[in-house]
Parts: sequence; C-alpha cells; structure tokens
Amino acid sequence: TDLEVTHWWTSGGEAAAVAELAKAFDATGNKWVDGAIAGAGSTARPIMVSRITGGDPMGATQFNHGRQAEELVQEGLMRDLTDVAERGNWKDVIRPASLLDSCTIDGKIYCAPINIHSWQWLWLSNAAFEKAGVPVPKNWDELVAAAPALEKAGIVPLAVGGQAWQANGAFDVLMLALAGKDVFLQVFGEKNAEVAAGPEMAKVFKAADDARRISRGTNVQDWNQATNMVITGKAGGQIMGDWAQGEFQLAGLKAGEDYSCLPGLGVTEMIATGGDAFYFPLLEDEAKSKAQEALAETLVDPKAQVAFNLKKGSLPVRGDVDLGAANDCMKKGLDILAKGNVIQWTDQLLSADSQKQKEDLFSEFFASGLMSPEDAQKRFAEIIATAD
Amino acid sequence: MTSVSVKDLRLSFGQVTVLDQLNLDIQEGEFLVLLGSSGCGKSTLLNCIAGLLDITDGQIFINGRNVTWDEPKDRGIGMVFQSYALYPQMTVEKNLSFGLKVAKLPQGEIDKRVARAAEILQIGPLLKRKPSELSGGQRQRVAIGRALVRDVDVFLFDEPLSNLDAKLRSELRVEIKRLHQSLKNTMIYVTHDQIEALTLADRIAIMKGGVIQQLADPNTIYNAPRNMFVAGFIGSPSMNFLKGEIATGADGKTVFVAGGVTFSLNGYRAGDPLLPGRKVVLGVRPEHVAVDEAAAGGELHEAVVDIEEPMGADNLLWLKHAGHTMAVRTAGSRRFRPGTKVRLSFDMSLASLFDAATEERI
Amino acid sequence: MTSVSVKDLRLSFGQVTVLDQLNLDIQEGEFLVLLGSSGCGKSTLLNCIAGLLDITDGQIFINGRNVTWDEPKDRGIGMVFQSYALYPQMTVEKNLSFGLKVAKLPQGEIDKRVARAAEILQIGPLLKRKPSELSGGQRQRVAIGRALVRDVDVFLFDEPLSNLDAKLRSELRVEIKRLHQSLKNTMIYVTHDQIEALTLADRIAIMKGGVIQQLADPNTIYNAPRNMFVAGFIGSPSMNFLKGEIATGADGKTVFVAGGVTFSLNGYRAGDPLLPGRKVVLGVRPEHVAVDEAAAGGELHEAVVDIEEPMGADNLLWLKHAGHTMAVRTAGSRRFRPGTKVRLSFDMSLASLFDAATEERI
Amino acid sequence: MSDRGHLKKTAHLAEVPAALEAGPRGAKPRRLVSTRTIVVYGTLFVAAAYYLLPLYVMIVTSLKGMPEIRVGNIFSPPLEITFEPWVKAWSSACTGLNCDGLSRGFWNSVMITVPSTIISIAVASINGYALSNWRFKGADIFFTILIVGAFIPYQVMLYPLVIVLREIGLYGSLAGLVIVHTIFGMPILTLLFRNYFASLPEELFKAARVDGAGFWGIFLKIMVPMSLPIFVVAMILQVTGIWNDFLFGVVFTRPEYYPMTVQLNNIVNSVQGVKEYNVNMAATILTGAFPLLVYFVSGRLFVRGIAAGAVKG
Amino acid sequence: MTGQVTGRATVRAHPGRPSRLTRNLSAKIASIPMMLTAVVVFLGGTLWTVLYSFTSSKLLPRLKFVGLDQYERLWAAPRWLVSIENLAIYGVFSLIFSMVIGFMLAALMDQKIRFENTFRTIFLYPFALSFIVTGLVWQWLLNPEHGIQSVVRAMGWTGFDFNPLYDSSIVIYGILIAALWQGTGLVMCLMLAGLRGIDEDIWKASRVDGIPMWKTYLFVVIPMMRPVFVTTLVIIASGIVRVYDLVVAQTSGGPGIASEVPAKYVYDYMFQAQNLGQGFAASTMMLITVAIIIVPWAYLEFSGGRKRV
Ligand SMILES: Nc1ncnc2c1ncn2[C@@H]1O[C@H](COP(=O)(O)OP(=O)(O)OP(=O)(O)O)[C@@H](O)[C@H]1O
Ligand SMILES: Nc1ncnc2c1ncn2[C@@H]1O[C@H](COP(=O)(O)OP(=O)(O)OP(=O)(O)O)[C@@H](O)[C@H]1O
Ligand SMILES: [Mg+2]
Ligand SMILES: [Mg+2]
Repeated sequence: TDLEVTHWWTSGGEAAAVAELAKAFDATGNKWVDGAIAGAGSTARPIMVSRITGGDPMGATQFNHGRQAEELVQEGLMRDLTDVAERGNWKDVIRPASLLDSCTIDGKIYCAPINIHSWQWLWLSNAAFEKAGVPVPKNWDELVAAAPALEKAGIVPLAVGGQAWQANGAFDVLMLALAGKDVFLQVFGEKNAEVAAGPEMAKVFKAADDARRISRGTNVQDWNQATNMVITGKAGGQIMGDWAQGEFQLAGLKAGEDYSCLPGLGVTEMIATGGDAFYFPLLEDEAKSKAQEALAETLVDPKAQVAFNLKKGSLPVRGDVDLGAANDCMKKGLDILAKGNVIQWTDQLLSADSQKQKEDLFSEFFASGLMSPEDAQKRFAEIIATAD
Repeated sequence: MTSVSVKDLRLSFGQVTVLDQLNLDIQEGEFLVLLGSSGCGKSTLLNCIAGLLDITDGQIFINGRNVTWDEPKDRGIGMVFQSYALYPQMTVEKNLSFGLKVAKLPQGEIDKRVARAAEILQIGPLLKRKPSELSGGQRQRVAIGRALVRDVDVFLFDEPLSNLDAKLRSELRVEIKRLHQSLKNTMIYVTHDQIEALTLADRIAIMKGGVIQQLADPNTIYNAPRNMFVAGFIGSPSMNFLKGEIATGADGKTVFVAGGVTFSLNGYRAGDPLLPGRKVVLGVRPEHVAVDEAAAGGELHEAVVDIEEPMGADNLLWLKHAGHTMAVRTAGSRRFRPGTKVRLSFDMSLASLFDAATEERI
Repeated sequence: MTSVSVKDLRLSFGQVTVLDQLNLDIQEGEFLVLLGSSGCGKSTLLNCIAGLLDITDGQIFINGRNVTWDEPKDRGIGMVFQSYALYPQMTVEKNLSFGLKVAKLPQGEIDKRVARAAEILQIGPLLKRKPSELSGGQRQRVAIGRALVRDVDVFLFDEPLSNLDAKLRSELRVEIKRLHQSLKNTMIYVTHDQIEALTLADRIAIMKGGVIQQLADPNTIYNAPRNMFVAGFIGSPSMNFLKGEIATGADGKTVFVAGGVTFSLNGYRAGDPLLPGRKVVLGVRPEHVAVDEAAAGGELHEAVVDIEEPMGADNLLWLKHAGHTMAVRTAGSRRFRPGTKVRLSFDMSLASLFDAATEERI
Repeated sequence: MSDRGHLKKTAHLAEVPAALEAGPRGAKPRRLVSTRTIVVYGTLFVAAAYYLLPLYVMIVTSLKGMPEIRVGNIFSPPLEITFEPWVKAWSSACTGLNCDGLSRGFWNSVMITVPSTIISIAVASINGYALSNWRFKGADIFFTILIVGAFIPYQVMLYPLVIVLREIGLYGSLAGLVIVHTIFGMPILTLLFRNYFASLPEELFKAARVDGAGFWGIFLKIMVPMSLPIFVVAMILQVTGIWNDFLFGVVFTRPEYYPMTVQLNNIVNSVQGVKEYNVNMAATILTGAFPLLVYFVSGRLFVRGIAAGAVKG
Repeated sequence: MTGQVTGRATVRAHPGRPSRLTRNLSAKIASIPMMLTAVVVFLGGTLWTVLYSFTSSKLLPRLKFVGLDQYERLWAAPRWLVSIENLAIYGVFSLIFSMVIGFMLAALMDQKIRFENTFRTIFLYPFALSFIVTGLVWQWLLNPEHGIQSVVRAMGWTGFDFNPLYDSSIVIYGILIAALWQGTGLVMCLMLAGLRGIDEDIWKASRVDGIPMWKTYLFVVIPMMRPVFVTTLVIIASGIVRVYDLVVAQTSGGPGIASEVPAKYVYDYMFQAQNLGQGFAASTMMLITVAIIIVPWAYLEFSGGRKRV
C-alpha cells in the first residue's frame, strides 16, 4: 500500500538517512511515497498542519516530539498507536523513557520516536586551529580565548548561520553548558523568571555576548552552510546539533582527526533527548491504516534504527542496538546516554510560541551589535515570565 | 391608432429625477422628432421607450400593448445609435443577422430579410466587410439596416447623424426621409439639430429639462412657438427678442414700444387681448426683417451694420438697433460693409409676442 | 506686407508626401481659412507653419523673418486646437499665465495680459475654475485666450469649433469674427465647415489632396468656383450639376443641351469661347433656380417634387428633372407636396459652366 | 520681448525678395547625436543593464562548473561551458528521496496553471462585465470588499480558506487549488476587466439588448470578441502569478500535484554541502521559462491591454 | 427613499411588474462567485480572523477568549515594531521609487525611440519571475563573498563596501533593490499606456507656449494621468502590504530581525509558533491599517461606476 510520508529532511545526510527508512518500509511490501518539503520545520509544519486540519491528511508525518502535535491529538485527528507500542514492547526498549513520555497523552501513545537529537555539540575544525597556530580547544572558554588568533588568520572563530533557530539553539546549549542542569530546568521547566533574571543567567548572557562577538562575519543563512565553513576550515567551530555530523561524514572527514566534537561544549557533558518522531493521522482507509502500523513498527525496528541513525548522525531511540559502526563523536554521545546524563530539551519544555519568542530575541541579539547582554536578559526574563 | 403611448412617465437616477409626469402619444406611421439641447432628457426618454432603462413610474404602450416591463427585444422596436454601435468583430451581414439568429429565425427567413434590407439601403456590396472597413455614412446605413431586418413597428433613432460631417449629414437626412416615406413605420427620432427636426418631422416635441415644451408640426413650431424657449431654440440664427411694452399709439392703435422706438402691431394675431402697459417681448426672425425696403405695412427703423456673415446663399447681418443686437438675413447677393446705416422693417404678421413674465406666447 | 509666407513647402511622412510644392502668402491682418475635406492636409500645413512638424523642404517666413528652423515658441504664433488642449488640472487663470510664467515675464505684466484677455473674451468670472467646470464654449474661449495672452502676430486655429454643438458654434463664430475685427491680427483658420469658411474668411484656400485648388475671397469662391471640386464642395446642398454639351440654338444663340432639354445661356459670362459640341457641365446652385416663376431671361423647365425639406427660413425641394435629381431652395413660407409638378427657371448669370474633361471653369 | 521690435525692423529689410530666399531651408539639420539622444539612450541602456544584469549572472552561472564558481567572479563568462547543471536541475536534483529534478513538477504546474488561469479569468471577466454593464444594487459594495481584499496578505486567509475548502469537501484536490487561485486573482482582474468593459461604448451593449441578446449572449458574442487585449493582460498576470505560486500549491494539494516551484524551493533550500549555485540558477531559469515565454510572445498586446484596463477608471 | 416607496405603490396596480430580485437575474447569478468570494472569503475570513484574535488559540482555532491580551503582547514585541517600521520604510520607498523610475522609463520610452519593443521586454521580464526567484538572484548578487562587492573589490577598489543583506541598518534597502527590479517594469507599462492616452494636442499646445518638456511632464501630463496612478497605486500598494516571499527568499528576516515584515510575523506566529491568536491579532492590525486607508478611498474611487467614465 502506498503511504505518503511528509518530512523536512532534505539535506544530504538527512536524505540519505530517510532513504534507509524508505528501504526498510518498502521491504514490508508497502510503498513509501516521499513528501519532502525543504526549508526546515518552519516551512513544512504549516503545510502539514493545514493538510491534517483540512481533512486531507498524509499517511505519516514528522514532528519534533514534544508539544508540536499536542493539539492535533486532542482534536482526535491523530491515530492512537498504543496497540502497536504494546506489541513492540516500546515501553521497555525505548530509552530514555522520556522519549515515549513525550508521545504519550492521556495514557495513550500517539507517536513513534525515531531518533534522539542532541543539540549540545561544539564542532571544531582541526585544520583551522592548525592554521591559526593554536591548539584545538577543549572547552568553550578555550575557544573564546583562541578567537583573536583565528581572526588574525582570517578565520571566523564561531559560525552561526542567519536563521533564527540557530542562534536560539546556540544560546540554549550555552546555557545548559555554563549554567548547569538545575538552572536550565528552573528556567525552562518551571518558568522561573527570577532565576532567568538572576546572576547565573547573567553569566550565560555574558558568554552569549562572546559568542556573538566571535561569530561576526559568518554571512551565511543555512546551518549546513555554516557547517560547511567548519568543514572547509573557514570557521573555527560551530555550535550545532548532532545532525551536523552527517555533513562531516558526507564530506569524508574523520571525527577526531579532521574535526573534533565537544558535547556540552566540553563543560557540562549532558545531552538532551529531543528528537524526531512520526505521527500518524487518523485515516479512514483500512489498508492504509494497516500500512501505518507497519511503518510504525519499521521505525522502531532495530535494523532500521541503526541504518537510519548512522546516516543521520543522531542516536537511536533504543538501548538494545549495536552501534559498532558508530564514530568517535557518536560514541561520546552514546556514553553520555548510557550514564543517564540526559535532560529534556526546550522543544519539550516550552511551547512553540515561547520558543518563537526566544528565537526572535536571540536572532536579534546575535545580529545586532547594539543590544547589551543586560537588555537581552531582561527581555529573556519577560518571555520566561509569560511562557507556557 | 396610437402606435406609442407614454403615460405619466417618471424616471429618476437615484435622487435626480430626469423625467417627471411625461405624457406623449405618437400616431401610427408618424415621424416624431424629439428636439432639445444636451442633457434635457431626450435619450433618456428614448431609452425608456426602448426598455433600456427601468422606469421609476408610469406606463408605456406600444401598439396598444402595455410593454412597461417587457424586455427591449419584445417591444417591437428597432434602435439606431449615434455611434452606430455596430459589432466591430462581425461582418455587415452578421451585424444584420445577429438579432435574427438570437431570435432563432430559420436561416431562409434571415437571408431574405437581410437581402431586403441590403437592397433598401443599397449596402449589398458591403455585406462581407467589417465595420472598420466602412465609411461613416455606410456604417450609419448598416446601423439602420439592423433595425430594418427586425421588421419592427417602431424605429427609434438617437442622434443617428451627429457623428457625420455636414455634407453626409444632409445626404443621409434625405435618405431617412425617403425611407420613412416608403416604409411608413412609426419613427421616433432624437436630435439636437433643428434643421434635422424641421426637415424630417411630422411633429416635433421640443424638450427642456425633461418637460415637453411644445408638441406640434414644424410649421407651427417655427411660426407660432408657444413660448420664448421654443422660439429661441428653433431658427438659426435665433429669433431676435426685443423687451418692451404694449402701448396705445398716436393713432389710437395698439403698438409695441421698446427702447423708445415704437412698432406698429399691424397684422399680428394675438390670442390674448393686448392691454396697454403689459410688459411683453417681441420676437422676430432674422428673415422676417427687411433691410432698406419697406415691408408690407411696417414702418422703418434705423440700424447700423456691426458684422456681416456671408454664407453663400444668404448674407447674415448683425445690426445694432435700439440698443439691441439684431440678426437679419438677406439674400447672399446683397453685401453690406460694417458701419453702414440701414433701415429695417418688420413683418409683424410673422412675428411673435410673449408675456415678459411667463414667457408664454400671447 | 505679407505676414506669413510659405515657399515651396514639401512635407512627407516617411514615403508618403502629404504636401508638395505648396506656396501661400498671407497678408498682414488677413483672415485666411484653409478649407477642405478630412485628410487633405490642412492640419499638416498649419502644423508646419507653427513649427510643430519638421518640414521636408521649403521655407516659411513669418513677418518677413525666416523661421523655418525656429522653435514654435519663437515664431510669434499662437495656436488654438480642436480639442481645446487645456491643461486640465490648472485653473483658467493658470492656463492663461503658465506660458508667460515659463517665459519669466514679470508678474505685473502677466496679470495685465491675463486681465486683458479675460476682458476681451469675457471670461473674467471663470478665472478661478478648472476646465472641467466649464462648458464647451467657455473652454474654447479659454483656449483662444491662451493664444491671446502671448501677444502674438499670427493666430492659428485648427478646427476650433468642431467639437461644439451647432448653436454654440454659430455664436462663437461671430465672436471670433469680432475678435479679428478688433485685434486685426493675422489669422489662419482650418475648418471643414464651409459656413465657417464663408462667414469668417477674408480669403479661403480650398485644399484637396495637399494642393490648394483655389485661393480667393468667399464671394469669388462661391460664385465663380475655379473647378468642379470647389463648386461642389462649397454650398449646401451642393451645386446641381447637369452634364451636357454646347450647341447652337434655334435662334442661333449658343445654348446648353442636357438630356434633350435646351437651356439658354443668356447672361452667362464665359472666359473661354463656347464652341458648339464641347462637352460641358452646367452647375447651378439651388437658390439660383426659381420654382413656378419665370426668372429673368430664363425659360421654363418641368420637374416633379420628390422630397420636401422645410428648414424654417427656407424650404428645400428635391426635384426630378430631366433625369437628374436637383435641389432647389425656396422661401420657407412656400410649401409643396411630394409629387407636385412645378416649373423651373435657371438664373444663368449666376451659374457656372465647366469643361467635362478638365473640370475647370469655362 | 524687447527683441521683438528689432525683429520687426529687420522684417522691413527682408521685403526684398532676394533676401527672403536666403536663410534656412528645408528640414532642420539634426546633429547625428544630439544631447537629447545621448541622454535618452544613455539612460535606457544603463537601465537595461540593471535589468539584464541578474539574468546575465543567472545564465552565466548556470553554465559554469562548481570549481569555477568558487574561484571566479560572478560576471566573468564561463571558461568552460557545461550543461551539467541544467541537466541536473531538470532531471536529477534531489528532493528528499525523489531525484528527478524539476521535471516532476513541470506537468503539475501546467495542470494547475491552465485550468486556474482559464477559470479565474472567466470568473473575473464575468464579474467585470456584470459590474460595468449590469450594475445592480449592492454590486459596488461587493466590489469594494474585493478591492480591499487585494490588500490582505495571503497568509492571513490561509486558515479560513482551509476551513472553507474542507467544508465544501474540495480540500486537497486540484479543484480546490483552482478555486483558491480564482479567489486571489479576482480583485485585480475584476478591476481591470471592469475598467475595460466600461471603456467600451455603452451603445454597443444597448444595441445588442435591442437585438434580443441576453446577459450571456452579449458577453460571449459581443464583449469577449472585442476584448482580446485585456484578456491577454489577464492571462499574463495569472500565468505569472499561478506558475510562480508556492504557498497555495503546497498547502492546498498533495505531493502528486506539487507544482514546479516546490521542487525549485527544495532544490535551492536543501543545501547538500555547498550551495550548488549553478544548479540553482539553472533551476531558477527553467522555472521562470514558461512565464517568460508567455511574455515574449504577447508583450505587445500586454501594453495595449494595460492601456485599456488601467487608463480609464 | 419616500419617492421610491410611493413609486412602488402606484406601480403595483400595473400588471407584470417583476419583483426586484428577479430583475437583472442573470447578472446576479453570474455574480454569485464574486459575492461569495467577497462575503465568505474576504469579509467572512476577516471577521473570523478578528474574532479569533481575541482568543488564546494555539495550533487550532479555539474560542477561548482572552480579551486584548494578544494585542498587548503584539505591541510589546520588538519584532512587531521592527516589522511595522520596515514596512513603512519599504512601502514609502518602493511606492516612490517604482512610480518615479517607472514613470521616467515610460517617459523615455515615449520619445519615439528605436527598439522600443526590445527595451520594453527587458524592463518587463523580471515581472514574470517569482519573488522566490528574484530573492534568490539578488541574494546571490548582493552576497559579499561572490557578488558585486567582491567583484568590485577584485577590480582594485578594495575599500568598496556594498553588503546590504548582512548589515542590519540597510538590509531593507537591499530588499528594495530586488523588489524594484522585479516590479518597475509593470509600472513602466502602466505609465506608458497612460502617456499614450494623452491628447497629442496637449503636447503641441505646450510647445507653442514654449514650456520645456520636463515642466510639461511635471505640471501638465502627470496630473492628467490620475487614473493610471490610481491603478498603479492599487497594484503596488497591495503588493507592499503583502510582501513576504521576497524577504523570506532573500534574508529570512535577517540579519537578526532587521528585515522582518508584518506578513511574515503573521505567518511565523500562526504556524511556527503555533499561536494562532497572536498571528490573528497581527493580521487584524494589518487589516485595520489597510481598512482605514483603503476603504473610504476605494469606495469613493470605485462606487461611481459608469458615471465617471
Ligand atoms: N446613468 C445616469 N445616472 C445619472 N444621471 C444620468 C444618467 N444618464 C443620464 N443622466 C442625466 O440625465 C439627464 C438627461 O440625460 P440624457 O442623456 O437623456 O440627455 P440628452 O437629452 O440625450 O442629451 P444629449 O443631447 O447630450 O444626448 C442629464 O442631465 C444627465 O446628466
Ligand atoms: N504622423 C503621420 N504619419 C503619417 N501620415 C500622417 C501623419 N499625420 C497625418 N498623416 C496623413 O496626412 C494626411 C493629411 O492629414 P491632416 O491631419 O493634415 O488632414 P486634415 O486635413 O487636417 O484632416 P482632418 O479634417 O481630418 O483634420 C492624411 O492623409 C493623414 O493620413
Ligand atoms: Mg442623448
Ligand atoms: Mg486636422
């Protein structure tokens, strides 16, 4: 049965990963009809939501798990996957459990998690530091310290792409790394505006100010163009999620040799368990519903998990798979995961609305030389105060 | 039998009432001309009769049938427009047959009618051409043909000749007259050209501000205008008006005095008694003033030639007389230089007297 | 002294030569009318004189100065256009003063000139209005005013009245004539309306196909047209033409024979000798035919009334006579029913004879 | 003004015929290049350069290989012409899993553009006709709403439209998309048609009514045949607008109907490593080719139609 | 109104008066799509939007009213203020420049030039391209690393600085350049059509009056072209209010929020932030602004119908 699957994985590494899923799904005797929409979730999500609310839903669709599909579920537009989950024993195999929690609403499971995305990485170009004549930094502070040397060599120390979500994500990573887990959860989990306005956070904003300073001259829009700057040694480093890894691989670079990665910016080694999940709109067609089940099963299937995540550079959602082929950086991630150093990410903690407000703030902050860290913190605190 | 009859017609555009309480009866076979200056409501009236405007109140009968709410095509009328309104993308033949095709007439009948119209109007050789390939006069003929083929009882013309040059206009005028003489349909013809009105009409309805001022045959309109508007409107140049009053002359006869000059009223047939002291206006047409000759029974008045307008057949003089400017028509062969003093005499039997207040003919 | 002089003018638009070898001298203070049917090159000639068209060859002098290459504004001319060409968003006052302001005249002088033009044309009360708030006649006056304020030697008019209705046209005609009498400027006036030409002109140049057919005063043009084109063009309705030939009559006198009917030529003053057998065309104007009366020296011809066109002052008859249709003008008071038999007599002293081949007057 | 008197004096001298004949004769000599010509053509050429520059860069870039782009300057002509990017853009650029380039969307775009253009023009022309010739009470109010509607951002109307289409059951179908294009094309097109029909002589309309033609008869047999220029204008505007549309094409249809612009968006936005500028440019030109073709074919009528639809009003 | 009432009363006695509704029936039936569009989509959609702007709707519209909260938040949002400011700058400049450039090009084209068709095609062709394409091309041309700046620098002027897309203070002008490139051709066409409609005699009259050409344009011709300017204004202005694609394609609102526009704010908040209420509040503000300016004008301009023609 043909099943239309919409997603926004269109970059090189992502597309290769999707191909693995499609292969696995086609192997069940169904057919994966690809509905890729480029331009990141912000372009694709309205289209998906319109399709679902408009009464012409696709067979399955990607969302970041978390709160993006909450209302669609509440409206009864999404299919309950509890049966499939029980059959596949998802409760036991999926690690960390918070992943499945994010799919669970009123005790029913509505989505199939596909990977764990962690944002908390600093990617560094070994070649760039070599050229500038400084050692490859081991943590954030070293990078800031190395910045003048890099700049002298005509290298942008930190690449931050122009799209708003990149600045926003970079800040969140800085915050977790420099202020620690507790502050992070107090601010984003409990929406504690006092903490947000407090001295701990001021430190983070100070660091963000540094980041802003050393990212001047990036002049690219897309995240992978920024990554490409790191790959080609035009930039020293980039704060970006594990998906950047796919680009390094595709460019034939080797982790540890050509590039380095510092989870948690080398300060707080902790990764967030955000990620992607597939949701399945409620369909009338029996055959398609069957196909949906098959797809849900395929997604969590160990083989597909391995194949997909290796290509994508993200981590699998189950602890029981063998990732021997994983590279240096991925292994670091798996280690951290194994140690249980996980945390819920902003996608799960904050509504899309609050996230967007944050994006506006940080993209403005990173682009504008005029906004002082103090002003930014004040506005940040205001957002937290009204966040949900 | 009346052919077209308009009863208590009122027509308003929003707040503005253009026609009000208008009544008009037109006899079968009559050629009625609606004459009036621009904006007086002639076209509006015609459009009401044609059904192209929804009337506000009143009734319209054509051939005794109440057509007030009928569609234009069901009224048995044909209409000819000022701008010809030919369908530019159709040949002459198609233009003529369009209405018949719409009415689903059999092709044989259509051909017959088109052929007949083409013969009457002598446009046979043009049938395959498009309107853009015709001269103005030919276009106008085709426009008439379009009304002709529809075999209607009543023809409506809305200034059909005013887009043509003078020469063509006078030629087509004769043709329309000839057409009417041979077809004997009822025709209602709107114009603001008084020559057309006078030459074509059986009766003329002179309109002003949506009101019919006088409805009569051309001769009556010209020689016995009912009021000063009609008198001034008809005739070119206009009738000369002299403001004055009735008095009793030296010989006891009733006379007219204006600007200190006395005019005998010999020969004038008044409807009202001419009481001395009554303020009146004397109207006399330029051709009823004789220059340098004594006309029957008139006395002589001195005047000075101001401007001379030789017009070939006639010579028009503009004179200064008793403080007025006065137009006089003389034969084209007689010439006067500006400044010449001349003597005038008025033909009172063809003059008109109007009450100065009501402007009605006395 | 010549005011405007055109020498050997040629003007081509690309391949098409519209004017060729045209010569024209206009005296100072003269009112010259260029008359001709549409497309004959009148406007083209006027535009050449104004400098609005670049001539192909020849010379143009204004007041003795060779202005062939001068800009329009430097030629000392003012021009009035058919469509008025007023600047629509400016008040009348601004319309009048705009050109002067651009020429940087002192404000006092501008005011004086505008005031004078306003007075001459009686548009004082309109000065603050926009053109859209004026009637056609008022607009035309403003257009004349715009030429007037520029204090020019030569006025050029391109059909200034043809957008106006008949009544207004005849009024403004008189005004232009009066203006000329008081200003005494040279005026060149283009029209295709022969009445305007006849009434206004000191001299008329009749054009056809870019060639001046006859240049003479109105009287000569009307009564002694140089060829059949001029004869037929002037006069409404047109001159009646009868094709026939010269013969020797029973009494030995030279006569004209057409369709078996013999016309005496008593009173006709021929320039050429009238040799018997010469094919000629007799032209006689409608007003030079008398109906039912014996005109001086003419014999009587029978005819039948076909159509009657009463025109108020006159009554126009269309008669069938000797196989031709013939127009005859009678007094408005005389009426004839169609079909009536009448007797005609021709006033040969006012008739014209043309050579049938060359169409030139004999 | 003072030199006028002086001129009159010389006029007297000029009475002598010989003197009259002297002086300029014939056409005013024109310098081959006058200042005016230089200014006019100079400005036009500079402006033309500004308009052509992007096209030039697009074409040149699309013919270069990636290495050359990286080193070279965007204005330099290609050292080595390659049609690789064009082939790739047309038939092998990837979007997600589908690596068949723009070709996939081309026929979809045609399938969307043709009916949408025809129907939106049909509806708008009928509106314009009804508004100018058959005015009924209240028609102006609807028209005013429509004109104001032209100022509403499409994005605002997205949600209500989704709901409307869902309610009438056309969501996700081609018909639904056609309706959406008809709706958003309506304001400006109706304005143009209304102005155009209002500029046609009213007497023509009256004549046809006397001839017995009704609302549709007059429209189809009299008005439409006279209105070629304005139909061309409408067609150009709609073909351009609809062909270039991305948002509606993707929101209101399914992937099997996705227009070419979706592929274009995917190609240019799904960066795989470095941006393949040459492929992007080729894809861009390919996507724009159809409306451009329509322009080149009917440009002359465009100006004429615009004249009739915009000048009166 | 009373006149109408008595009118109907007298006529009632006459036979066959059709009811008001069925008169012009075909026209009314044919106008149904227009009426539906106007009422259901434009008016209904607007009212619906306004209604939901008072709710706290998130991903899906829900009638949970929160009063003016969304508006308070909107006007406190720096991004919204920047958007408004950008729209104002962009709007004013793009109106002025497209009118001025369009008119000047048209005036030049009207000088009886050779190759008129070629020039016209050159000026008009960008209009055939979508904003996405336009944005892309100009992003490429204005890119400091590859585009005009680097080329000029490579030619020797190393100090040459032209980097509008990555400079917050002038980024909106970078967008303007692209917008003008795309849109002035159409304006030129409209203006040219208008110029061709001007009576030849006006030009002749001004030449005889000795008025220089530029003054004739400025004081005579331009004021005469009012209807063309009106149509042009409608077309340009409606495009300005809706500007979205171009910004997304060229800068995605960046750098930072320096080139954000209201339409993008609406879209982003409705769909990315999944806060429909906020998006609706923003669109309501846009609609109100448009309405205040447009409605009275549109009614005056377009309700006259045939009378004005
Ligand atoms: N559609 C309309 N709306 C409002 N007023 C109108 C309309 N049509 C005509 N009028 C007005 O009605 C009056 C009569 O107009 P109508 O066209 O009947 O005049 P007319 O006598 O035919 O003039 P003309 O000789 O110029 O054709 C005029 O004052 C005109 O302004
Ligand atoms: N710009 C032009 N290009 C080519 N031919 C032209 C041009 N202007 C006029 N003509 C031709 O020159 C001839 C004379 O035109 P002109 O305008 O002088 O006629 P006219 O006597 O003024 O006619 P009307 O009474 O119609 O104004 C016509 O045959 C016309 O077709
Ligand atoms: Mg009328
Ligand atoms: Mg002319």
